[in-house]
Amino acid sequence: MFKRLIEESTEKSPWLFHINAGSCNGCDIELVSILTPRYDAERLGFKLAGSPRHADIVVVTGPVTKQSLPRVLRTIAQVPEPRCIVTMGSCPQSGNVFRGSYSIAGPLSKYVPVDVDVAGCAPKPEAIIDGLALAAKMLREKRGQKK
Amino acid sequence: MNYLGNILSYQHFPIYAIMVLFLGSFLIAVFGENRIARNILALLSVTAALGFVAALIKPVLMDGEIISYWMGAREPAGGYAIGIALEVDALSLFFALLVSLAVFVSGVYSIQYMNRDHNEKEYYTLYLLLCGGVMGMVLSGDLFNMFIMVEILTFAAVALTAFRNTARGAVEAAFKYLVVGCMGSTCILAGTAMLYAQTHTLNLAQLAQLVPGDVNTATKVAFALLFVGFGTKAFIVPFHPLAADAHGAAPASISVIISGVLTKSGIYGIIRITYFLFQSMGLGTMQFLLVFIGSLSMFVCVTMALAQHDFKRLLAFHSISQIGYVLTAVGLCTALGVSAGLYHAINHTLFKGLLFLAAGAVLHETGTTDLNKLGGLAKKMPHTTVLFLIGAFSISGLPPFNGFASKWLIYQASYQKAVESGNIGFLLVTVIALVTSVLTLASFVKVSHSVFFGQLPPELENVREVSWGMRLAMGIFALLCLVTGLFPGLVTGYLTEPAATAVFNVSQYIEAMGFDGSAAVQPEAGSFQYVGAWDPVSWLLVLCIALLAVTIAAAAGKYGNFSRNRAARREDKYQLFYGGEAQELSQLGGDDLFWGFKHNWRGYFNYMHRMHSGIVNDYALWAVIDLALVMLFSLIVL
Amino acid sequence: MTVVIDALMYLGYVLIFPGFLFCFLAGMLLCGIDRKLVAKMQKRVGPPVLQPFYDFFKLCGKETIVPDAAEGICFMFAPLLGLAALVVIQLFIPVFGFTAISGMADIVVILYLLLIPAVSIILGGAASGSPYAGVGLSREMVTIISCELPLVLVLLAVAKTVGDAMGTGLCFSLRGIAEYQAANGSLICRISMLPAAAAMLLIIPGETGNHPFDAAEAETEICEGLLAEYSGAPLAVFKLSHAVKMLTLTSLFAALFLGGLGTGMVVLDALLLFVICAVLTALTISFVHAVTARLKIEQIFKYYWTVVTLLAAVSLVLAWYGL
Amino acid sequence: MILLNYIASFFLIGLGMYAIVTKYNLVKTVIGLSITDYGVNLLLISIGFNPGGTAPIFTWSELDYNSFFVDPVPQALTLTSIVIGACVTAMSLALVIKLEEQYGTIDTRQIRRLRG
Repeated sequence: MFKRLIEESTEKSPWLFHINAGSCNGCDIELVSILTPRYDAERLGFKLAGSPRHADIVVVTGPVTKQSLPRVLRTIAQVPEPRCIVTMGSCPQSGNVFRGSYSIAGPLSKYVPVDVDVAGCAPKPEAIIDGLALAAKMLREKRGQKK
Repeated sequence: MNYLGNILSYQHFPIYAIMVLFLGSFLIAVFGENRIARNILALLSVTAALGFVAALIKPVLMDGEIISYWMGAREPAGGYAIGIALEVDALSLFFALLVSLAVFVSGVYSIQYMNRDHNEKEYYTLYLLLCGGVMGMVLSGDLFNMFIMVEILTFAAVALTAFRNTARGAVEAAFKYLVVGCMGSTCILAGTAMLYAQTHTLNLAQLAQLVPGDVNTATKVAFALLFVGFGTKAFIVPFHPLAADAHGAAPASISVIISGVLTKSGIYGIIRITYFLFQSMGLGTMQFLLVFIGSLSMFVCVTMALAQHDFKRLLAFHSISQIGYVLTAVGLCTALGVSAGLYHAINHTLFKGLLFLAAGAVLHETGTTDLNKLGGLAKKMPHTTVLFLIGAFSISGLPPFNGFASKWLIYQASYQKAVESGNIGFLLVTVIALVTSVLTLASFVKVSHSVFFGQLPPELENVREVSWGMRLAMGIFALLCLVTGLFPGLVTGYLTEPAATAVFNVSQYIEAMGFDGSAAVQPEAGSFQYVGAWDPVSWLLVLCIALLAVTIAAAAGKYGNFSRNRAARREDKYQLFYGGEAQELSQLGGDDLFWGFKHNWRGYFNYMHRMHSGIVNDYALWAVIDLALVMLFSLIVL
Repeated sequence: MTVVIDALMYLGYVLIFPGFLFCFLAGMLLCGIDRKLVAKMQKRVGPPVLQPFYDFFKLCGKETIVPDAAEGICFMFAPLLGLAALVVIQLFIPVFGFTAISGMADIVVILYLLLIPAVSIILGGAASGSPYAGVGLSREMVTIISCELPLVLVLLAVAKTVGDAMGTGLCFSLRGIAEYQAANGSLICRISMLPAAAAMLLIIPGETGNHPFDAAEAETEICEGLLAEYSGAPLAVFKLSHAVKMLTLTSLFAALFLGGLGTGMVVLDALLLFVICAVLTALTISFVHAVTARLKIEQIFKYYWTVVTLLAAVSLVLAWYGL
Repeated sequence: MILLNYIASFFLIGLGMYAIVTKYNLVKTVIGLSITDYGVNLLLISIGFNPGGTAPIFTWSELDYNSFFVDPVPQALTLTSIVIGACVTAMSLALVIKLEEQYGTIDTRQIRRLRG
């Protein structure tokens, strides 16, 4: 029963940790907007965590510059299992307009397995919530696989 | 056979207890070149002193007998005490017990602690001289004898402060201590002389018979001189900077004696002169004097401690802060108050001894006590850490350790006093005491974070746990901290209540020496009645059940299921989170840890920092001002 | 035989009511109600009331990472100690007339027992070795110092008022306070106790470390401070402790000021206590959370040592002159 | 017992304390300590003095209530006190030498590493 409780809860309480990997701040603002009264992702249990140790879902924005790459990877490594990695906006997925720049190391999927991509520049809040809810479902599956 | 029986009669034990310490000191001075002989002699004499004092518990503390011992059997002639006397009532024995206990544990600790110093022979000579001085002072029944012992202990303490004379500030601290300490001793001698001029006796019991009936200007001045003189020995405000300097420089085993025992001898002296010689504690103004100085010491020293960044200096300020508690409680002049104060005196000896020994252990292994240079020692010195934490919790008054039991009594005593006397000032004392307690906790949180937790600086990578002898000494103190905290009834019943009863039984003290004590003025003692409830054993039982329940639940939920693979621990995953950066050494310094508090009090802290200028003239000036004020006070009210 | 029954009863107190089970359920529900209410006040839908339970169980299922720099035993053990100590405090606080083992401790003891959970979280954070925890520790300790002075004054005022009425001068005993209120009605009906009750209400969010007094756990600023390195089950225990602390402080308020409301039936009393706690939570924690921004640490200190202390001191002076 | 002695000895004690408080030279501080000691010694010795009294050398059998002699106790006390005073001076001078070695000065205003 305890196990089932945990599995149920894993889906219902995903905490986010947000990494800015050289973003233009557009996505960052959109991410915060999902917690506003209008969209209120907290009704699904979403919460912004202060430290990667508390997080379930890592949200990466920005095109992953060469400077930020080791930091991003280190921070992702510090998130305890089970965890999901969500890229938000086009930048971490493809490099967007920064693609081919000398200072870009992305896309992120070259370095770590990305679970959910939320495309857009910047994505709509509805899309973000949808993507995050998908990631929350994957969290449960990941937990199931591990056991 | 009869002769032997006479020698082994407990009547002689007080003088034996003093003698073995002095004898040990002289023997070590003569035969101390050999390391083993020296250690055996030192241990033997401290053990013997402890044994002799412990053997007196039964007759004095439990049966209520007062031992009067005339040196060379010179009994009083013609109604005047000419010979030198020892008089051991429950109060004296109470302090003697503290002395012998602290001396014993510190002696055990010294053996391995001092092994890296040179001149161990001189160390033990002075050490036993210091111990003998304190022991002699608390057992003495003669005012001049007390002065001699005070001088001996001041000398030995000064010499031992300067013992590591290459250490930073050791000689400076010793000189300051010598100057102000000798001013204090001179005050005691002058006071003694003036009392002698009035009464023509030096015997405490006879003085207690004669002085209160004949209060004139001379005796009032004598009171002020004696009070300030013993005040310097107790390091109460305004003499606290000396304690800080001396503790910072002296070896840890000596700090235990200075804070645990020497300051107590000052408190003992103050109790003797206020309650016994002048019998003035019935006066509300006299209570005000003691409580005021006590509360001031309590608060000023705890705030000074918050600003320190040297482990031992910080402990020294806390030492005086706790002495403030003792003095406040004693100054309340109720049975509960005195009993609580004496209880706190025991506890102070135990936990402060433990903390100083822990500081010494850190110094011994790392070579520094600067909070800004230490950190993360918990992984290298786990036992010392646990012992330190016990001491820290005790001094901050966290249940179930002993600091809480006595502080709890002090709050009750002061609040009861406030309600009974209708004086709202005593209420303030309760509040100050409670706030001081939480500030104490704050500063020990700082120490535990800066020294034992946090990150390990790379230069301390090779630190090891201290040797077993030092851990044993700390363990004894830690165990006693727990025992006195868990069984407060035992301590109050067998130790502090008899001593408190003796404090309020002046006529018995006078009559035990063969003088007429019928005229003695005894303040209203009240009863040992508690207004609250505290049952530490049951509490601990409930806590243990709760903890067990949590632990079982946690274990069932695979709580401790984390990677113990050392090789994997170098991975990024097990590094600290630094906002994404690689882990680097970043330890918060001890200086400004409680900035939020200090910022609001910055005026006060800056002022205090300026006042404690470190110039010996300033400290001497404080002493003179203190003397003048107390003299004025006693001329007006006594 | 009676010994066995007694032992079982005590075990029941510890494990069921007012011990673990009650603390767990009531504390978590309070936390959920708080979050829901704050959301409602901000015109949001808000998380379900059972959200804290989900959070707790999710954290239990997560991996626990002990950093290499941390002192493992202290790091793992501190949360358990803090939780156990909190539950024990809850045992001592009388539930109206129901004073299971309240005779063991008085209000001064409660004052000190409240320090133990705080110290355990501080030690746990310090043992993690994180510099964020260092900053958090400093702030947590200053918050404790801030709350201590007004709390002391409030408790002394209560002791004096009850003691006056009982003829003993002062009364520290929690059982005495509960009995007095059961006989003479709640303390809050007295004029002298009104400022004290107000001060106590202001102390509750500070002691629990809730908004706006959560400088110690500012998640956007210092990564939740002391909790920065905690993950998985220990973090769950700390979150639970936080919830239980809300329950403890609100029920302490109920015991000190609203003790006359009891019905005499334990089950009803328990429900009543929960309702009162929920109302108090809504009043002191949720409402204050919704309308204020986080204070800086020196502002917290200043606020508590001026406004709240003044309120409590007024109460003490009034109590002193027998109003 | 003459009042003048009290005045003189307290003057000496005050003088010594004045020196300790106002003089910034370590040696002068030590001298101040000594002067304070002498003041107390004077106080002690004058307490025991009886004008016209004989030396206090008796055996028990000779002692009766009519014998008029100088009080011997303060003299013993004074001797002890003088010895202690000498010790204080010796020890403090030794410390002054050490301080001079370590700090290169005997000005108290510069010997203040321990403060705050």
